Amino acid sequence: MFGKYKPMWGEKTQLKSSYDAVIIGGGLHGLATAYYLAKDHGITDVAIIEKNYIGFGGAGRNTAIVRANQRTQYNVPLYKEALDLWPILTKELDYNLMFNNCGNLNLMHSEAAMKAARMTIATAQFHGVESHLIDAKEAKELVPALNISEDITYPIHGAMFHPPGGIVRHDAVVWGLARGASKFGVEIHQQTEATAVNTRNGKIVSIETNRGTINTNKLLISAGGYSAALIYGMVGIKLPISVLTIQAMVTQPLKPLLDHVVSSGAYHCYANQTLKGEIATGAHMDQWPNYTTQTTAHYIKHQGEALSEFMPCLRGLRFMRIWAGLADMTPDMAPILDGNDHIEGFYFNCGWGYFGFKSCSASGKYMAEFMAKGQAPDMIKPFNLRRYEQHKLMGETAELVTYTPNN
Amino acid sequence: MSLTITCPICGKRNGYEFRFGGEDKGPRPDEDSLTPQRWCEYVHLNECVAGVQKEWWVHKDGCGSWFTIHRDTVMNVEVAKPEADR
Amino acid sequence: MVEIKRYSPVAFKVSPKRVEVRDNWTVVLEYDGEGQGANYLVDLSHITRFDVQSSNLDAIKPFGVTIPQGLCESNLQDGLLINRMNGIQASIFCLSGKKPEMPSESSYTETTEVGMCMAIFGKNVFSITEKLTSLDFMDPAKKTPFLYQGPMSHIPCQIITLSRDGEKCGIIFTASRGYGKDMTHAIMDAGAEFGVKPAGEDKFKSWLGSL
Amino acid sequence: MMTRINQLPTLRVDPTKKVVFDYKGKDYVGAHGDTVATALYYNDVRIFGRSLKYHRPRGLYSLDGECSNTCMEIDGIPNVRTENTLVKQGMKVKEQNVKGSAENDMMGFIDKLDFMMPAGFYYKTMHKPASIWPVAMKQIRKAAGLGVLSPDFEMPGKFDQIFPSADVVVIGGGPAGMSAALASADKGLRVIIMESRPWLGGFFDYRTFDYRDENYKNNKQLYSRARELASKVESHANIRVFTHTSVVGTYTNNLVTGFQIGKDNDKFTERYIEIRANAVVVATGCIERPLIFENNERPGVMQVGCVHRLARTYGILAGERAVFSVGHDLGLEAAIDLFDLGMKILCVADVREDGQNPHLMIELAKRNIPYLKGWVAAEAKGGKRVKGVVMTTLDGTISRDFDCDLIVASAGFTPLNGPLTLAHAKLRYDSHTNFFVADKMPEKTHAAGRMLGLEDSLSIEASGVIAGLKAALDCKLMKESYGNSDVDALKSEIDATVAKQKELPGPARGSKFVTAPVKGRKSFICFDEDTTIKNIRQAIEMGFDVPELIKRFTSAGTGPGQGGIPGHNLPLYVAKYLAASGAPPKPTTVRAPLVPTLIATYAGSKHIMMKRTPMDDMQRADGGVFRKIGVWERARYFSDDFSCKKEIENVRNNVGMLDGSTLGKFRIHGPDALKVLQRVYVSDMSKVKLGRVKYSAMCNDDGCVIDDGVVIKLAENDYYFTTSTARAGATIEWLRYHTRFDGWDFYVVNLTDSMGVINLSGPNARKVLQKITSEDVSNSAFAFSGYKEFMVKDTIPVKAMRLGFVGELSYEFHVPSSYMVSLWNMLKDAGKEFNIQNFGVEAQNVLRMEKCHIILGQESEQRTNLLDLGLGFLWDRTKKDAKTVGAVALRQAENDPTRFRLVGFEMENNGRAARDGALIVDDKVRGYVCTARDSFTLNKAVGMALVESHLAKVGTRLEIFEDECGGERIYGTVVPMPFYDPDGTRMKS
Repeated sequence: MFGKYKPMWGEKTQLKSSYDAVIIGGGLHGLATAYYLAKDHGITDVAIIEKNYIGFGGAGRNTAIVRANQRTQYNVPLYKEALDLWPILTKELDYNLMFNNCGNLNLMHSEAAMKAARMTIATAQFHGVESHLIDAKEAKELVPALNISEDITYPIHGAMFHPPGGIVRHDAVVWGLARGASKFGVEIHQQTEATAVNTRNGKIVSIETNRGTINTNKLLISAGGYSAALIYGMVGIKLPISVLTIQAMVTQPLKPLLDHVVSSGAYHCYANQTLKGEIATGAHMDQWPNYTTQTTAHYIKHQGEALSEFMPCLRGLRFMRIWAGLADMTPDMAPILDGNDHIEGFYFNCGWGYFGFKSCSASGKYMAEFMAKGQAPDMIKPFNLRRYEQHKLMGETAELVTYTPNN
Repeated sequence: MSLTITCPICGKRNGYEFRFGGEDKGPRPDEDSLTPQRWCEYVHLNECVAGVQKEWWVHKDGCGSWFTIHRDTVMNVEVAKPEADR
Repeated sequence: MVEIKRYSPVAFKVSPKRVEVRDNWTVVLEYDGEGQGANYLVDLSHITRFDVQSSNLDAIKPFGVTIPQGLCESNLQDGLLINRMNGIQASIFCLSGKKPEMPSESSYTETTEVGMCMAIFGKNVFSITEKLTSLDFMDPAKKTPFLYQGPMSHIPCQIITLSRDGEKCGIIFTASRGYGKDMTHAIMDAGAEFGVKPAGEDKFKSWLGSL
Repeated sequence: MMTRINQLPTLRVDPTKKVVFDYKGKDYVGAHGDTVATALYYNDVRIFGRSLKYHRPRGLYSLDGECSNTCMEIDGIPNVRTENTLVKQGMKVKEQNVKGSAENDMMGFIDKLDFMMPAGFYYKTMHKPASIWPVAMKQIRKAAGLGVLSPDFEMPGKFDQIFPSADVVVIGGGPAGMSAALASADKGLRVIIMESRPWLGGFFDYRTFDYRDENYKNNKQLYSRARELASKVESHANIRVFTHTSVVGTYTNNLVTGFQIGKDNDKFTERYIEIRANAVVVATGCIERPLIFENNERPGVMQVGCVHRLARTYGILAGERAVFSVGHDLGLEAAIDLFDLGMKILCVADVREDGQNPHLMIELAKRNIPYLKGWVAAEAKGGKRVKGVVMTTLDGTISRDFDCDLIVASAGFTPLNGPLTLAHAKLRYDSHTNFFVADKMPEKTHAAGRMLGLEDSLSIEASGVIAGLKAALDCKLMKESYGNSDVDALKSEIDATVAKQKELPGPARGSKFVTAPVKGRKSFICFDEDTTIKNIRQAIEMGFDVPELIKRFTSAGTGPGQGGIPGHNLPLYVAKYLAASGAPPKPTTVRAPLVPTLIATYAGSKHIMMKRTPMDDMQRADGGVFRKIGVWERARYFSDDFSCKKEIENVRNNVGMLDGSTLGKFRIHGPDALKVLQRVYVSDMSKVKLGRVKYSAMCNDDGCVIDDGVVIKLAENDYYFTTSTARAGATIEWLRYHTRFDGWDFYVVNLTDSMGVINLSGPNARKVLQKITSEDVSNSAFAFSGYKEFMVKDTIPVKAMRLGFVGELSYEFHVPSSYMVSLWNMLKDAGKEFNIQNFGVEAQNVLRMEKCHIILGQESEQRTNLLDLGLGFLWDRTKKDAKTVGAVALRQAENDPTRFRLVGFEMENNGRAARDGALIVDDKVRGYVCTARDSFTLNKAVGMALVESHLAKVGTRLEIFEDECGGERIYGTVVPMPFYDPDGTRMKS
């Protein structure tokens, strides 16, 4: 009933010496951009250059949460579109992305946080995104595992409830987009490493890889956590990015317990139950730059401490596996989508921090339009790099920065 | 991963006693004729080295001193100062 | 009329047996049921402490006692405990319980009220501390008395190890005053299995005298 | 119930001590020392659970908890590994993931539907039409998962934590680990040894095979050698032993974590252990590599160690008629030993062509046990448990059927490399041992024992000694305090031991990877996830050609067994299938925790650590409603009326007292103190006058305000300053950070906790103050912005400031914390006639908002700069040389018309106040409401908002969009600030 088992994203092919467009990074944003370049703009002569295998980086290391309740008006519409795209992509790609729109519950632990949530909710509602402020009792009705007593470090005052959010099977997105792009003729070259970018008269002309030179006039670097180092190393553009290691873990599988995604900024902790029954839960990040995907004893213990307080029933559960990925953080917690400015034909898409998964579909769509037309679509114009020298940080985080601006 | 950092006062300690203070970018630039680009570079832009870099740390849970170390960002371990830097 | 009293940030759930009023502090000399040979926790928050800072620290001899040269080394002499915190700074604990005159030089700041201060001593002290901190008190590279500036129960502390010798094992530590209640609780909880008991200043003095 | 062989010297159970426990509502009896699994097996339980996907019956297999099949619910805790949990009196044990019972599971039919569920089938189904997915998803969720946890479950037991230090940590308490521990400890080092079983001994512990010491004298059996070593280790003064302790994580810089399960006398149920060592020895040994054949996980199929230990350690013969299909000498040894214990061995099949220990071959022959060289099990027969087995030659040409109730199957060994790989050893495939071995070891880490492929007992011990000595050398080279004198002696001792070990047998040759000649539809490579070799083939054909990706696509190795079953076979199978590529097997990634670890255990005994002000108890007694704000507990309200009407009115009309102790307070002195202040404060701090209070702000490099407070000059280059509560902990760091290149000579002391702060505010404040001091506090002697130091009752030293945050006549007293209660009581006493009352943080919030005084974080956010807030008057732009933090950005941004501005507004038509966080909009978002309240004082609704500058003009109408407004807007008008007492008469008189 399933037919023959054939390769999902094409047979392995030779690398050609020239493509209309080259994308460095076979992660979600690269794959999505390639998919939309081909589907929406008819640019199908595209090579994706992936050093490892597709989905190796953040694409396979996130906790698969999707939502559109960002803080500012530039971000909300972008994330809303990304959220709306999951069912559409499932259909288009004919691949079950297993979108579970169970809703997200973002816990608030003080009066001040409730006020901050109110602003975020108002912004969401203003842009047509469903989101509500609920009190602690209502939160407990949605998630009976919550401890709403006073005697924990951060008592729960209420929550921001965002019903349209949820979880998507992250690996499925990688494989589905790869299959979808490959059907249009996009080539995916795994185990292929880009080593240099060549420009002439301020224009992109070619890139070097460990498998030879590729000529192209359009280059996108969207290599997740590795973007900033690649862009500075190969193109010489320094970015306001700190690459941090972020960790997540799962428990043993359990019959249904959590019906919503639960997150808490104060506890630096978010949790949801996967379709397999595991509680997947993510932690805070080490606040110093790293390219390691090693985990730490510190965070898994921290996670135990945090969950023990605000969802104490989980004390009876066991952690099974912890892993780490990279998050390229910007000072204002908003991404950098830019191109065709510093160098003609050179585009970059990075700085998503830990929002890279939930945004990939919309980001791919608009970056594809950007690359096809050479002009940034209005939707992503505000995300340019120059905002930092113009003192126009995006305001996705309200927190007053401490010490140096980059932590 | 379990970073340890050698504090010049307290010796080798658990990395979580410290707070990261940025890539070493040298002293504050002079303010005369400082362009927005140069200012932005000093304040916001990073080299994001995948390898050994010199960086600032403060021993927040300990003696409170600021100092630089060299650290390999790929393995997340403190390394000896490179020769050129001694 | 309101009576003028000074209060320690530390309170035990045991009733004092003997007290003494000193400089408006009600100092507990002995608690009920102290007994002998247990692990003891003594509140020393009332003892006078100073911070001294100078770029020429070696030229300063607080109350005639030398500041140790080595970083994080301590010196215990005539009831005065002096701890070298870094190149320019030392902390001074007047363990004798008497309040010395504040030196007139501006390099001194009285810090008595900055922190809670406690001593823990007895043979299981380091079994208690290993539940609260990863600091290595038995590090053979250190000679007692020595100073640790580091976290205990997640709170930055100054911890001075005075002895690592059997029954005499003991430390003195300070942490921010505001943590008095929770820190006391953390130590009593960690020490419960070793029968840690609150004790008065007399118990502390006899321990100090035995060192 | 079975009969137990209870006379064996190797027993770890005490059959005379009965343990009664409850299994599915009935009482069962085990022996002290039994695990739950062995106790159940002893009670004839054979089917322990049903598999995740196909609901196949599953039973005992490895006895070390490497698969989820034997997980059960114990005392309400789901997914407990019964093989690793000691049975206790009164325990309540239940099976999981069954409909009906494990024995008769109504979902068992799914096993026949496997053809519908090839690798990754979820992705290709259930989304057409889209409406089917939500329904399907519900069913998937119900079907998935193993145990059940109730949302109100309360975890019983006491959990604890320790962070011991050690020079050397030895992971694994077998012969190699014990030898290593003794070797290091004898050199004077502090050693910790961690062993997952409840006793030391490792794989010597249950074996009666001959042990000969290095002189080939003193013949004894392996188990007694193990006990001899164990008693030496346990009595060694330098060794600390943690048994029943699983290592769950190893990290760079020799950090090792694990957890210990409490014994009867321990004060903890489980405790988390985190050890920072100077060197690590890993001697974790091997587990068995499963043999892959049809129905290779049927109850009645067991590994060699499982059957052998059931007999020797627990006195239980696993079956009556056994067939062995093995690939190593331990299998032969077990067959002989079990034969001697009374088991009928129908045949022993061995996949190896040669390399067998001749001594064992003779013993097999002596017992007339049929030996089939080059044969392997092809298929287990029997529905719910083994009833027979089909044996074939490796090429499948000849086969024979056997009737049996036990198949002892073991393809080979696989080293427990987890502690090495977690600490970043790189693995390499070694074709001699057929192991993944460490290519590059982590720093100061040494491996020993069977994981190196060693099988000879003396060689294993010698490898332990070498590792222990090397670890000792690491420590001695690291720390001078150990004395470098004996380093050379130690080095030569290591060389000598290495030379001696070379004379002993080296790593044994491992058996090749073989699979029975079958299609593999029910040949399981991963038991937890029901992944068959057929699924793996499907995945490879679809383009998933790396084991790590296959793992993701098929889920193999992602279950609670942590990859123990498929970890070795999966890479071997993939490499075999892709043999044409010539690539060596690639291991999948091992992740912490190495065994599933309770969240309660990780949490340990974490204490909530909050700061309390000196007034804490008194304010609680006064009815304070407390909130945790940052690191502090603070009184936010003093009644259930959260509008704080009474508190506010009392301050406006009489006098109130607020506990402001949480403010940051610092002394800065030294020759360069002023330079430092000039660097971090935006104002010209050289203008701070003695006896006056200077209000100023600190910015970050973006010009955004991060702190505000007051500065008081005590003497030349000697200042006392305050910071906001939130910034107190970071202030010294901030000062030092921004001066780190300057080499300035200055000294800072954090006095935050040393001073209690009482804010006395209201028109009657002076009258109250006058009653407790003889100091002249008249408006002329102590004017607004003045500073005074005086003694109260000749005893309490007070630093007093005239401030006006709440907009009234107001004093702030900074007093030594220990005296604060006394001073508070004196003020309270003195204020009685004026009806003095407490007021809390929220009342203060409203009072200051009426006065348009800002609170950082409320009227500002990350991107709000000094000028946006209208605080530009604080900034002295002439002091360029000071390189004031933030000045550059302020200069560059000061003429930018697109920035936000802070404005005051009142609601139109006497409407209610907009809620904090409401948006200012037109067709776009143009700003937001920072703080707005219905003001009792002004009798109207007022607030402050950050808006785009074109909306900042007085008189501008603000369109306000609130959450849940359903499209209805409310409106406000920009009005001049402040709203209350604009001339400041009340504050200043």
